[in-house]
Amino acid sequence: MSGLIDLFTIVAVSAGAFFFLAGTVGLLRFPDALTRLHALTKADNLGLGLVVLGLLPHAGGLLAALKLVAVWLLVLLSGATISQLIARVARREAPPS
Amino acid sequence: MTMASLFDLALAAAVLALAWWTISTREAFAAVIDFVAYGLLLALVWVRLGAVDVALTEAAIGGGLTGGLLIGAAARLRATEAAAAAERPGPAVRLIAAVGSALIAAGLVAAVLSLPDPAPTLAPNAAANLAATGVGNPVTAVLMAFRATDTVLEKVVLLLALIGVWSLAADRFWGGRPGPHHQADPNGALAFLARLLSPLGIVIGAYVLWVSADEPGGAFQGGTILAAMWLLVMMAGLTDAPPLRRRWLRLLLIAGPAIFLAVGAAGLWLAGAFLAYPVAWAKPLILLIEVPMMLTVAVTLGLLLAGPPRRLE
Amino acid sequence: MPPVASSVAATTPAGLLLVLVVIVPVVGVLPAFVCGGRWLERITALTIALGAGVAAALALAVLHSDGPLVYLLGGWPPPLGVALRGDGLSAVMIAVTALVVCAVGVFARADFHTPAETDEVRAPFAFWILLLGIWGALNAIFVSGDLFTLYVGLELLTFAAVPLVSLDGRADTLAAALRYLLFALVGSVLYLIGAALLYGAYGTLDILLLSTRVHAEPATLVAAALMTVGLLAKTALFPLHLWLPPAHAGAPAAASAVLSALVVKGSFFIVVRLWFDVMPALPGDAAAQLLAALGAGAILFGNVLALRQERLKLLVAYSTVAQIGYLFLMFPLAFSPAHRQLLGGSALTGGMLQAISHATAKAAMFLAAGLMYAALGHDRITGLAGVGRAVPVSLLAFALGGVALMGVPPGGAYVAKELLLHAADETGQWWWALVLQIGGVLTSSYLFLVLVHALGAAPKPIVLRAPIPLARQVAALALALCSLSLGLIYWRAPLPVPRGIVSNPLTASGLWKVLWPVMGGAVVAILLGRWGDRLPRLTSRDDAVAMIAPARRASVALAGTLERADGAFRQWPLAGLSLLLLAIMFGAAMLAAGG
Amino acid sequence: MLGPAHIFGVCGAALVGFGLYGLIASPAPLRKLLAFNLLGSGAFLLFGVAARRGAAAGFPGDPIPQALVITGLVVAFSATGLAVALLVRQFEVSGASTLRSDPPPPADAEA
Repeated sequence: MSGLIDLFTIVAVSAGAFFFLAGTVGLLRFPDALTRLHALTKADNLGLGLVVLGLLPHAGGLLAALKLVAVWLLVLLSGATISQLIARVARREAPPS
Repeated sequence: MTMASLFDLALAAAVLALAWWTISTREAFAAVIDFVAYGLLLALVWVRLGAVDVALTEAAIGGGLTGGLLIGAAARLRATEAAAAAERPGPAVRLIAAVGSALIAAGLVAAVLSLPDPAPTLAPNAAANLAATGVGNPVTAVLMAFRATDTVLEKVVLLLALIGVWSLAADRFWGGRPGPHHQADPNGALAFLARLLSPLGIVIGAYVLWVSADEPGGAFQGGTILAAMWLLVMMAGLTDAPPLRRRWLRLLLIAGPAIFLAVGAAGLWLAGAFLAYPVAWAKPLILLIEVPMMLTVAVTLGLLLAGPPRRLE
Repeated sequence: MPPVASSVAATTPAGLLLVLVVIVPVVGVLPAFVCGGRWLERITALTIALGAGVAAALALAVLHSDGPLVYLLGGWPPPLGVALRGDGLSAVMIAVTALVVCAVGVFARADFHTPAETDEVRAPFAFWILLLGIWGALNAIFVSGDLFTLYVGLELLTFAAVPLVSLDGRADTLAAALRYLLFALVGSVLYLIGAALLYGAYGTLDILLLSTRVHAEPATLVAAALMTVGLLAKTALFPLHLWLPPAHAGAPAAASAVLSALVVKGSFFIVVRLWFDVMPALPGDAAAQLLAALGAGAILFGNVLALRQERLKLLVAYSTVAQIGYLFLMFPLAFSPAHRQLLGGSALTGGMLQAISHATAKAAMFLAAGLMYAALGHDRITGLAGVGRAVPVSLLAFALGGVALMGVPPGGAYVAKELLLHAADETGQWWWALVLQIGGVLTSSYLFLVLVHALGAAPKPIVLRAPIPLARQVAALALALCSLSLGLIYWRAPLPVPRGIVSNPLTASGLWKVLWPVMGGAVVAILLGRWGDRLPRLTSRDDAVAMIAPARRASVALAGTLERADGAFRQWPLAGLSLLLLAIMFGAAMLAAGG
Repeated sequence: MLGPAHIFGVCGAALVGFGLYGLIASPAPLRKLLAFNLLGSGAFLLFGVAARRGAAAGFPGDPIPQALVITGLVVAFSATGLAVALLVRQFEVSGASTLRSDPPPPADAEA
């Protein structure tokens, strides 16, 4: 049983790490601010979600698990807001043609 | 070499790389962003050093508030960067500076590696006296009991730094409100975030203080979170910074050190020494000090970021 | 009660005074901050009176106690807790600080008051609170028995002092404040690094415990070198003085007096604690000689640059650069080759006496310079003619302050000089005696220059810019008289002055000792000073002027070289390099002594 | 045995070196302030190393130096706040941000 849980953790955290990697590559390679934001937020939200999911079985208690989920939700919330704000500034400075 | 050592080495390398970028990047704004990332990685270093209380403080201060302060400054001073580049010292000065700094760093490395083994430590001493303070977190015990003197003085340092910042105001704005008035869209994303996050942040701040008796946390870390929430609400335009002449504001700004000193003085009668607590009452008294201290820290930090008064209404 | 098991120390009777002397100014800050406005001024006045009383009580208690006073804060004995300790050095510094704060408090009431039609004004609000902050910080430094508490006190001192520099909000004073802050911050981090190493090596930061544990090993020596250099940067010892002249000259007069007289003494005091109390056997002779060599450089540069200034306040500021140099001459003189360590004998007494004499005299000079500025609307030295008639008491205060610094009996500086000369003689270090004598000549030279200008007849009658209340002039005069009478006090326990060292100034040789620096100073002033159009009138005969002209040209050229060198040292990159170099040199010197 | 105390001790010493270099080589005051913060964190890491080496009595580190670092961080933040306010004010008043030492201002009050 614990072997299966460990396998689940490894798979989920690795998948999360892959999304982080993909998001970072997108941040570096995409041409303008909006597409970079797209790459970053999508990949990070999903990546962090998978990492948190993978860690949940190891949280050692309901309260700790809830804290982990809360971390993910908070990052989702602030990430969404910040990318909105950045996108607005990006559009103001270089309006889409 | 173990996995842990490999991780530590990679972490140290990343910290040093970010530190070097912070110094060598051409643009000040980029350097500040590097510094924020550096602060967050440093928090990880503190976890690896077994100092979770410090890690919380570093993340809140080094990555958070200092970053916010410096980003604002970099944005305002952008116009001066070309002139600054012209003042760059010549290669000879830079070379000597590099050699000198490297020598001093080498001396430090030698000193650190020569520290005695086993290391001298006060941990057993602190553990033996922990019960008398009523708290379980040794760092809180040091800050609030064993070395309470430093903590009181540090709060006075914060207050004087704030007065120093205020003293830079133009005379006509004295007593007025700090910073610009943020006119934000009440239905915009930032206002949404502020409405949703600030109640949550206040709960988290109070939680960080509450658990500090036995787990990592503390009045300062909690106060930093509260300050961040206050700044967010102000930036979202949901509330304005208060005029600095307000009596309640000034009372809040001194509440922490005042109550700390009052309890300290009471210790003269109750426990036979200034800043001493009677054992039975130690924990409630420490909490009595920490709650106003958190509020004072929150308001002081928020106002330090807001800057000197610059408008009357 | 927490267990008090350690035999290190226990709270002594009257130890509570140590707490009060720190807490009273700090407690005064809090209601003053909340109430603001005119209430702030009342609360500050009350706090100053109260604090002065506590300081006097503390000085008396130390005088009448056998050993140092001790207070264990929170009842926790070191190394876990923090102890306050008050010895003779602390008591003397605390008493003089209280004296200067009182005089500045009287002086500043006219400059920093809230006008009737307003509730609260920026400058008075900041000034009074920062003054109390500086006071509390200094007292904390003077009684702290723990290296980290000293660090917090040092930072408190810096944060209270820096805003005073830029109180008028002009661009140049803001730049001066920024330079001051950044350089001081570097200094305190270097100090902090040393504290970290000492904790890592010995597991305590308590001064008394460290003194029994330290021995020469890499961590300790690196720590000592970095801490020393960091503190020197905060003390503005040449060549790390880049921030001092603009900061001290640009601040309002009352603030300049506090900054120059007291604030630089805070970090100096910690150097003394470090070298004499924490690790007297570690630095060794070479490092002590290096420290005094920097002091000699400060005396040469500071005095010559003072003589070359156009503005009176800058002259006084450069005089501080020179006087800081004097404070460091005592270190090699206190080194005993037989014991291979620093011993607190007559050299230490002389050095500390010099520190307190300078504190009172320099405060008097800055206050008097401020009054002359207020009276004339400028402080150009060549435009001072007639000021002696317009504000005679201020000029008298300035002159007596200068005379006290020169080392004229019965001034404290005179006794200090005698003690240091005696120590130089005893240890066979004639070169530091020479520096002391040259310093005396140079000090009298700029006083001579200012007095000749100020006592000259004005081309047209001076119209006072503002009435100068007598109370303000008397505050300055009182400080100058204090400095001048410090030598009369029979120094008992706090600063033991051995009998028989101080010679009777009323004999022929005693008079000669006073007279020759004055005459030498006059010659130097004639050769080096800025005279405007006044030099020809100084000597009535044309051929005399013609005779000294070549000598004057040569010496002015020499002074020009020093001025250019000073200008270079005061640029940030060179000052930074000096800092690194000094840290390395001190490290090497200590390593050589320890190895 | 290569423990975290060794690795981060060397790291802290290197940070001190970086900070000192940056303080001299960067001309802009804001960059000097950043360098000061690097320097400060290097100093704090040395305390952290002392704390880690002193792990005993069931604590992961000696709590005394850890508490000292927290106090130090607060002081360093206060310093940064004051310095930023000075920087911004200097820019507002003079339009420049520099530490160059210029000749002293004219002596006349009316100038």
